[in-house]
Amino acid sequence: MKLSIGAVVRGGSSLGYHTGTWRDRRPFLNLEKCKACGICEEVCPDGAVRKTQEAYQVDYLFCKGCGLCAKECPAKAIELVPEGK
Amino acid sequence: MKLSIGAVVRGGSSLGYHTGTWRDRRPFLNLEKCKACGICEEVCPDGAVRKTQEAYQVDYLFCKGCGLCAKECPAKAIELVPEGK
Amino acid sequence: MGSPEKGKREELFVSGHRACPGCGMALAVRHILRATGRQVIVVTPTGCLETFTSPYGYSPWRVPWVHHLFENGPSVASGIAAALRMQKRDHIRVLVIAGDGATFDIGFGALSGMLERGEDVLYICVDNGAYMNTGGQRSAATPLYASTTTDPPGKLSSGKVQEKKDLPWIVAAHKVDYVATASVAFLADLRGKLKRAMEVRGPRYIQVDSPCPSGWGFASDLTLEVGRLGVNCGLIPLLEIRGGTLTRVRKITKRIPVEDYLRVQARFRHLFAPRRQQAELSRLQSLADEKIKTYGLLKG
Amino acid sequence: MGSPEKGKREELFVSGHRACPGCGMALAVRHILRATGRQVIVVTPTGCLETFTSPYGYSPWRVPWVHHLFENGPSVASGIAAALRMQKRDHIRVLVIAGDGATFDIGFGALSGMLERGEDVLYICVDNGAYMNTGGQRSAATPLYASTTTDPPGKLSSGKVQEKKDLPWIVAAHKVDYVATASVAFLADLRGKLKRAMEVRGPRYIQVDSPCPSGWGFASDLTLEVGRLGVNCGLIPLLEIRGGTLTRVRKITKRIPVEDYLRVQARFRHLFAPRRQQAELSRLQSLADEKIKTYGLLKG
Amino acid sequence: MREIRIHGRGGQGSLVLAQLMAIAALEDNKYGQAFPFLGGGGERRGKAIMAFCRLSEKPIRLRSRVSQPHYVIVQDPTILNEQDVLQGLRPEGLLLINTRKEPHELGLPSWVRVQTFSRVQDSLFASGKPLTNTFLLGAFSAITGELTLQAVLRAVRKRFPGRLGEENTRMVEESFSEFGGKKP
Amino acid sequence: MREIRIHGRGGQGSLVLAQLMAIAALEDNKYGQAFPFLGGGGERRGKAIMAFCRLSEKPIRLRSRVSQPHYVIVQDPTILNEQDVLQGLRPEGLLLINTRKEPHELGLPSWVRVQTFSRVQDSLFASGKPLTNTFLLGAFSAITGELTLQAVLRAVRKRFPGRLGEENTRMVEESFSEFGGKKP
Amino acid sequence: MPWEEVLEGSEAVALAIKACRPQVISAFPISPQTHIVERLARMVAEGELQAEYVRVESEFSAASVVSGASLAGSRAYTASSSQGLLLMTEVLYASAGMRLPFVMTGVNRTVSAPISIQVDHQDTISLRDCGVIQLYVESSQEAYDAHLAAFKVAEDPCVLLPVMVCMDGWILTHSYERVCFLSQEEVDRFLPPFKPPNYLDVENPKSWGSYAEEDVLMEFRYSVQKAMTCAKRIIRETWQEMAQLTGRNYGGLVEGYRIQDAEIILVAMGSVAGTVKEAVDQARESGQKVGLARIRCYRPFPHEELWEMIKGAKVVAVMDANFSMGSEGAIAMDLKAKLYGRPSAPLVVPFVAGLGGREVNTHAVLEIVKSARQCYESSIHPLEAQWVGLNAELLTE
Amino acid sequence: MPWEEVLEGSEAVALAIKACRPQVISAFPISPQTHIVERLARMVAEGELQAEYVRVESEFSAASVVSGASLAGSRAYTASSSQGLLLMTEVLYASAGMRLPFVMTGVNRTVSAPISIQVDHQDTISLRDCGVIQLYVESSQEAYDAHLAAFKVAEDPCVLLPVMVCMDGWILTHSYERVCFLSQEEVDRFLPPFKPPNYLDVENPKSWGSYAEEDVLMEFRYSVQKAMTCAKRIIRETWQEMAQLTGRNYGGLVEGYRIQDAEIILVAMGSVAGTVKEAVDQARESGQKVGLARIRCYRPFPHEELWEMIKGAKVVAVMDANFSMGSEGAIAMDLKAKLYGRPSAPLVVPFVAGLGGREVNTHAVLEIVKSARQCYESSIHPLEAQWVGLNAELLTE
Ligand SMILES: Cc1ncc(C[n+]2csc(CCOP(=O)(O)OP(=O)(O)O)c2C)c(N)n1
Ligand SMILES: Cc1ncc(C[n+]2csc(CCOP(=O)(O)OP(=O)(O)O)c2C)c(N)n1
Ligand code: SF4
Ligand code: SF4
Ligand code: SF4
Ligand code: SF4
Ligand code: SF4
Ligand code: SF4
Ligand SMILES: [Mg+2]
Ligand SMILES: [Mg+2]
Repeated sequence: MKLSIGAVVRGGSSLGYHTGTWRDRRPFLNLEKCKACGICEEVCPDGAVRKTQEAYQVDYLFCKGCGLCAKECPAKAIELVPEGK
Repeated sequence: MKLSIGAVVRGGSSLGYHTGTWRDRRPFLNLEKCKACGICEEVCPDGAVRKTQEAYQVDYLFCKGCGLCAKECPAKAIELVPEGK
Repeated sequence: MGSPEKGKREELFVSGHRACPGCGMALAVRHILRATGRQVIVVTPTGCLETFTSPYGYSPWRVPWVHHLFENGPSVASGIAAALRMQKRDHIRVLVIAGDGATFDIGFGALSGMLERGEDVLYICVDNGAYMNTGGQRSAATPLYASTTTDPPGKLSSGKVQEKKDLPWIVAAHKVDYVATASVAFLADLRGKLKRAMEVRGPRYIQVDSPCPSGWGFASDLTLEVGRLGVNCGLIPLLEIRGGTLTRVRKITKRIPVEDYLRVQARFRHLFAPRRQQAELSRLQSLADEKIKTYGLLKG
Repeated sequence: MGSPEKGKREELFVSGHRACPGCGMALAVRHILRATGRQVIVVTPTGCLETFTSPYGYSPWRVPWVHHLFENGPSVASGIAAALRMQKRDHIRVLVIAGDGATFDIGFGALSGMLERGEDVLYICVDNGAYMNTGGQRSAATPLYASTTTDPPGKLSSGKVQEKKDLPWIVAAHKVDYVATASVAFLADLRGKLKRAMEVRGPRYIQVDSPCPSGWGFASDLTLEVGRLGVNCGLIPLLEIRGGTLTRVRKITKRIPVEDYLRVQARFRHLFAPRRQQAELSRLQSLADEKIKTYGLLKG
Repeated sequence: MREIRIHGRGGQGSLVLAQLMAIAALEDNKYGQAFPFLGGGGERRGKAIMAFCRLSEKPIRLRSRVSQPHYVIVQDPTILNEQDVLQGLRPEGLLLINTRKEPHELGLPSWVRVQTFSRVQDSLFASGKPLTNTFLLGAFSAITGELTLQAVLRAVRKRFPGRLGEENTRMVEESFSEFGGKKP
Repeated sequence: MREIRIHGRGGQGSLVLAQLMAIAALEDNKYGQAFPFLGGGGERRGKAIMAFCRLSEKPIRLRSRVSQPHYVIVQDPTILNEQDVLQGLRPEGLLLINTRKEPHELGLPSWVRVQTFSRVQDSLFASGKPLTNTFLLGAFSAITGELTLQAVLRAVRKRFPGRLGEENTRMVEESFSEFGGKKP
Repeated sequence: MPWEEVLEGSEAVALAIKACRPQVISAFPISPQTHIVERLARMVAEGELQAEYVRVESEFSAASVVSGASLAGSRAYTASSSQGLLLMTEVLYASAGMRLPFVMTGVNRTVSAPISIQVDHQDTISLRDCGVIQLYVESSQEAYDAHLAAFKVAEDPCVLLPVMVCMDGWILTHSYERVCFLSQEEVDRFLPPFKPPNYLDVENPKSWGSYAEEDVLMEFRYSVQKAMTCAKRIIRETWQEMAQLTGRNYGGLVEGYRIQDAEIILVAMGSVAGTVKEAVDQARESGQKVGLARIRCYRPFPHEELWEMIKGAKVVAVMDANFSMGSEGAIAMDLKAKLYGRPSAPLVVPFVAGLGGREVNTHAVLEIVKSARQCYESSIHPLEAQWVGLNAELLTE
Repeated sequence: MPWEEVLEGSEAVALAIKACRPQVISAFPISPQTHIVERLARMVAEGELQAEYVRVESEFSAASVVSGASLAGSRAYTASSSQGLLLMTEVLYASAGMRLPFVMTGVNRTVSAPISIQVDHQDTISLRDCGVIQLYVESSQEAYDAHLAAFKVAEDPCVLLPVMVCMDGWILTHSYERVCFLSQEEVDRFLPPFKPPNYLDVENPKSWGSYAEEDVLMEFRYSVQKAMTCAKRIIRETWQEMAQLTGRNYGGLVEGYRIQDAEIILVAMGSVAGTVKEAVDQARESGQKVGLARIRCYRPFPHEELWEMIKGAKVVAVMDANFSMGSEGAIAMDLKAKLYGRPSAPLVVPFVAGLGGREVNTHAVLEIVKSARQCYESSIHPLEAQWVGLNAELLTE
């Protein structure tokens, strides 16, 4: 691919870089417990919790497994499990 | 004369540079009127008023003729006269 | 463009950036752009934020974004603001989002110039209290006694010697209309301050406490908790200063001793081990007490 | 070395320098060194003072003196102070004597760093309100509406747009122990402040209003008179600020309207001719009124 | 000269492992060189990275990256999906992977000599303690014979003085004997 | 090409005088060049300084200082004690000195052609008004014929628009006729 | 309507800038750049020039402001000199790498220490690596013309680099001389509004200032060098267009003066070239075959044109108003490096002339010619540069 | 007692500095310099090193602090890299002119834009004019030795200039390898306390930082060049003394490796030389007469020693890890300029190698050798440098 002039880059192109591989713990969002308060979406530094039509979901393409969503979830609906090695 | 290393200069050497030539007015200190208050010495930016044993004196080697001494003298003892051209 | 709070919220700072897991700064930026909306141009000096968002080919910024150098964010922003005025595009607003090193230290000359000229720029410092991008060296924003790699504790040292440079008040002394401090741990408060700042023209300054798991030494899920402890112990007061006077403070909900805040962070470990450094701990506590008193941070 | 005020007074800043006739700054420096005595090292950034005292081969400084660059006076001074400590020579004190451009603008980043680090340096700004060395361009210290060569009056301009940067208070906000303003027109007051400053260790700041016949446009014998008018109209308050609080003011002996001060200076001529600019004059008067009120400059 | 490439993730101490090997080399009276691969900007925790090590009887002058390693060590098996860990591996070389899986479960080409470990650390990010790395180091010493146990133990003690060193030397010894190393 | 050197003091407008000559040259359809001598650092009021001017029928390319002037103009007689104003003055050249003294009173070598002025401004530092210089300019025009009166008047008006220009053009005319210049 | 006037070189530059309609100007004062930026400030104050004038607190910020303005898609201008240019160093490297086509005046002045406001080329020469195009001018007229050309070159899609017009402080900035001006309409036709390929646009958000890894970084550097190479053509074309417009033809990247049959060729740049031309004429009158190759564009370095001019000469005397401590003058270095290995390349004799304002008059130039001739005639190949006019009495052992 | 250890290059430097007993250290962090200054900070915090450590707000101030400290008569040290070195530019010019003998480490890293922390020599090369002596090292061992030597050279009465030890970022600063250390006593004997000819002394007040006019300025510049010339001798002697002390002999200003009968000589500096030596050995094994001339001191430029080494070669291949935009690499320029006109000087083929961290391995070096040989054999004299490893696919038209 040709380089751009002056290394200018299209905004939002980081969606092509998947940080999910960095993760060593995987947050599981238990929809049964979830109260849809949206806090997990708020507090994720990576914007890896998305609100879909149905529910809040973790986007594992990007989630780095920091655990903030789990820690801050008032319903304790998110559980972190080690990534299988 | 050889240059110094790094252009270092002896402190106080400006006494070799006589700014009196810049003057176009010459302050005359009238000792009869002078009350020896020392203000002229205080206010001279060029340190060109000196207190000698006897009295205050203008050092014409350096005096630039600014007129501050005359202006500030409470006894109006200093008069400025144009330098003869 | 409606209020970004309502309706479909469009993310202006997207996934795929390379911040450490649990980075407070990354979270702050997401919310900053939520509050400002898309009619902004962002300048970011060199630092963590720049590094984790600038790898060639991969930008998470969905607003125009510029990184130029470490020390010139305010000046680049001034140039952009000047151009926008001449182009009659000054409904578009200019933000600087910068680290504390860029803000308190190397870029402070430029920032002071920008403030003095009265540029229409909102300057936001995402403050993690050290040069984290280069491995956690001391900045003028490093808190008293914190350990950094250039001011480490040792036989002759208990960490940083100086108190944190009081930048909000220094900025306020520049007669800046809007100055505020905020914390990533209080996101609604942060967004509110941004909104109010956006209503003002001229230079404005917001300093956002941004806990950094990697640099401060705490687990990556504790970012908000550490932020809250900082605020609740009084060391991180959340203020609004308008026209040089304190106009609003966020009251402490549940006061805690500073030790509760310090103990969870590796950068203060030397105050507790190998032996407890009581003098230092007391001084930090009185610093907090003083802030609580001066700013009236307690309820009632 | 006894008090330099008593006994044979030795001149530490001698004749033969090349200041313009009637230069307020040159006079200030004579008295600064009288007050400090000879156990000092002076750093001067580029500017009038440097230019008129540095021609190769001719130095009026009878204390060790260094000029390095325009923007790094505080840092060079910090290096000297550090060396003196290591050499156990720190009974010798370090001064910076710098112009307002070096202080308010290009060197302010370095100054702020020096203050923040708490260096044992007395920083003295000899303030003539513009870059006089290069022909009188605007500085952040230029007063509101003054004419400078880079901010000249014209169809769209009444001179400088911004108020003078309030540096004493900005410095004070750095938690500096001793901050003062002084004027060449009040030499005893100036020397007194220097003496008190020398009694303190750590960073200190004194800003000396230094009327400049060439740059402000008045006759060379009016330097002190113009200085007095500035103080007496309220625009140049003489303050002492310790630990961030105002501790002392020099009361105005005979209050005058600002116009009396402005009218004698060419840099304000455009406020009177070709037509009187009433709005600008009123704003300047209220600026003075405000200062008089805030600082309690009037007697009784 | 022996060349080693280590694959790991930011925070897993790949470089520390390489450094320990280089230090141990001196103890064996050899020359060692250890250096990072600059994946630059954003070596954040979790990002896949590399480190290199050279061991030699003679002073080491080469400064280029290790491109034809005799040994490849993979600290984190998830990296197999991200990086081509086999790149340049010599035919006679050895791949050491920190995984509980059996070599044949890894879907590697048949020419590759692989060693996996029956015992793996749970989280590689465990609180700054390099235990996993010292585990690997002991195993490396035992399996390859490139470094003596004694040298490795000394290196660990030098790099980690105090209690941390003790824990780690114990770990080295354990893994060394687990992988059939014989004490001299 | 004619070369002129002007000696004066900081604040006396030596450069302005040179500039006026260069501007006038264009009005005479010639080429003019005026530039300061850099005595640098500390061109304070009162310090002795120099300015240069060249007048030519052809474009002027030379950029060096005037070292062999056809004319030397001394704005301030006290400078005679400080600078060698005769340096390089051509034998056929002319020295114009702003002094009330007679040429023979100045103690100059006999080969020098000197012109002094019976009427001299009292203070050369008089409030930024270039009257002394325009006086000298008129005299120069009249005495040397290098620049026409018309050109000089136009130059003065260009450089000083408004009332200042009027005063100065009057001064030029006065001195021009005083020194025998004939209006064309 | 074109017009002619005698005025200060600085004013000529200010009028050129005004005619180019920059939207943003930012500068920090330093002698001898001040008259340019003061004149521009007056134009803005009087409403004669519609531009934002940002009065920054340092040169670092001045260069940064114009970078920001350029990023936002506006035409931008700054000027500096000496210490100010050194202080801009980091910004200029970055701006060139970001391909920001602003224009600046580099008013030549020596650099500290010792401090001095005297003219030489040390300041701009110190920036010769950074990717900023450098044009050097001989007269106020050429300074005027070069600033118009500079924007056109900078903004060319194949260039997109900052351009610095280097002009000698005092000698040009503070001289009054005749200058012909173009009408605004002519300038507008010559220089249409700036159309940046990318700019800070909220509708099409992009990111600037990327971090680059070793997999692409060298190629980014190479692309700057490619732009430099392309700039040679663009600069040549621009001056041709200018010549058609004005009737003033200075030549291309290098001006040859009495070069055709010259045996001794002087190489110089900046205002000293005028004096050199006078000296060349004098030498010619005395029967010596002397010529001048005046470098008008130093970066990119026009070695092809220089070679064409000097290949027939017997000896080339290079006059450097700069010096790389521990090595030699920059022009001599560039020139010899580029001639190296050319078959039958002439002898090159390096001189340091005009350093720190040391006067260079026709006499000095003729001495240089003489010394160069002697080298040639006695087959001496001096390894060290000769410092012209050095006062040995001042030197310590 | 001398001892040996495997440790990071940065730590070796920190230990060298400690052994030199600087009184003032000031630095601003930047990758990859950080480990050096962090290690020093730790030594100070632990009381192992008695020095003032001034934690400044910028590199401009770091260089200024050490200037001030040096003026006050103390031994002073700073370190920086890349952007930080660019930001120091103005201070370094002034400090050299003021003849302040502090020592600094220039940790080599490329410069923005694009920003990158990758290694190349652009940063220190950009400072090649300013009067700071530049030493380049190949290994951590040499880095250790060079810092000891640096103070000795800087403080020599005939030199009195800042000295910068340039070492490749990451490749040296972050490599662990074997380093031999001298005992403190040995170092103290080698490097006695600093005795400045002048310092800020209230009993004998002097003034520094004069303003110089055109009547003396050129002579002040010349005296810096004279100090540079003298430094060549001092540097040679210092390394000889060091060799006697340590048994490690790297040669003088240039190290020759298998140079005697070499037909193809590579010229390089910095850590890449190690790789080049390996490649030279490989080439020799295959019967090619290849050698390396490694520049250890780039300013002053050791053209005499280089000439002695390469004069017998058929072709010289210069490897520049830097590029002067619009011209070529700095080493090639210096070298060709200084060889220019020497009778029967060898063909010089310029290469750009290792820019922006682009890998240079033995394979790449052998390609350079091959290409240089081809140039020689086909009598091709390339005017433009070849960029080694350039990825053409990334380039735009
Ligand atoms: C002139 C210059 N000096 C030093 C650096 C190296 N550097 C890059 S980012 C950084 C620290 C950034 O600290 P801060 O602004 O607090 O941002 P953070 O990384 O902590 O978010 C440093 C020292 C640089 N890029 N440029
Ligand atoms: C980096 C740099 N920029 C600009 C200058 C030019 N310069 C020298 S002194 C000066 C102004 C000084 O102003 P101030 O500090 O107020 O001192 P003053 O001359 O008014 O006393 C300027 C702009 C310089 N020397 N260095
Ligand atoms: S924070 Fe917990 S309860 Fe709230 S939306 Fe997320 S998972 Fe559901
Ligand atoms: S674990 Fe962290 S990165 Fe993953 S979704 Fe939760 S908050 Fe986001
Ligand atoms: S000021 Fe007047 S009265 Fe006082 S000493 Fe001077 S001359 Fe005498
Ligand atoms: S006239 Fe001015 S310079 Fe002369 S003595 Fe009086 S005050 Fe001093
Ligand atoms: S170091 Fe801290 S601030 Fe920087 S990316 Fe990591 S967590 Fe965020
Ligand atoms: S310009 Fe003003 S401050 Fe400068 S020397 Fe002259 S009078 Fe003094
Ligand atoms: Mg930070
Ligand atoms: Mg000033």
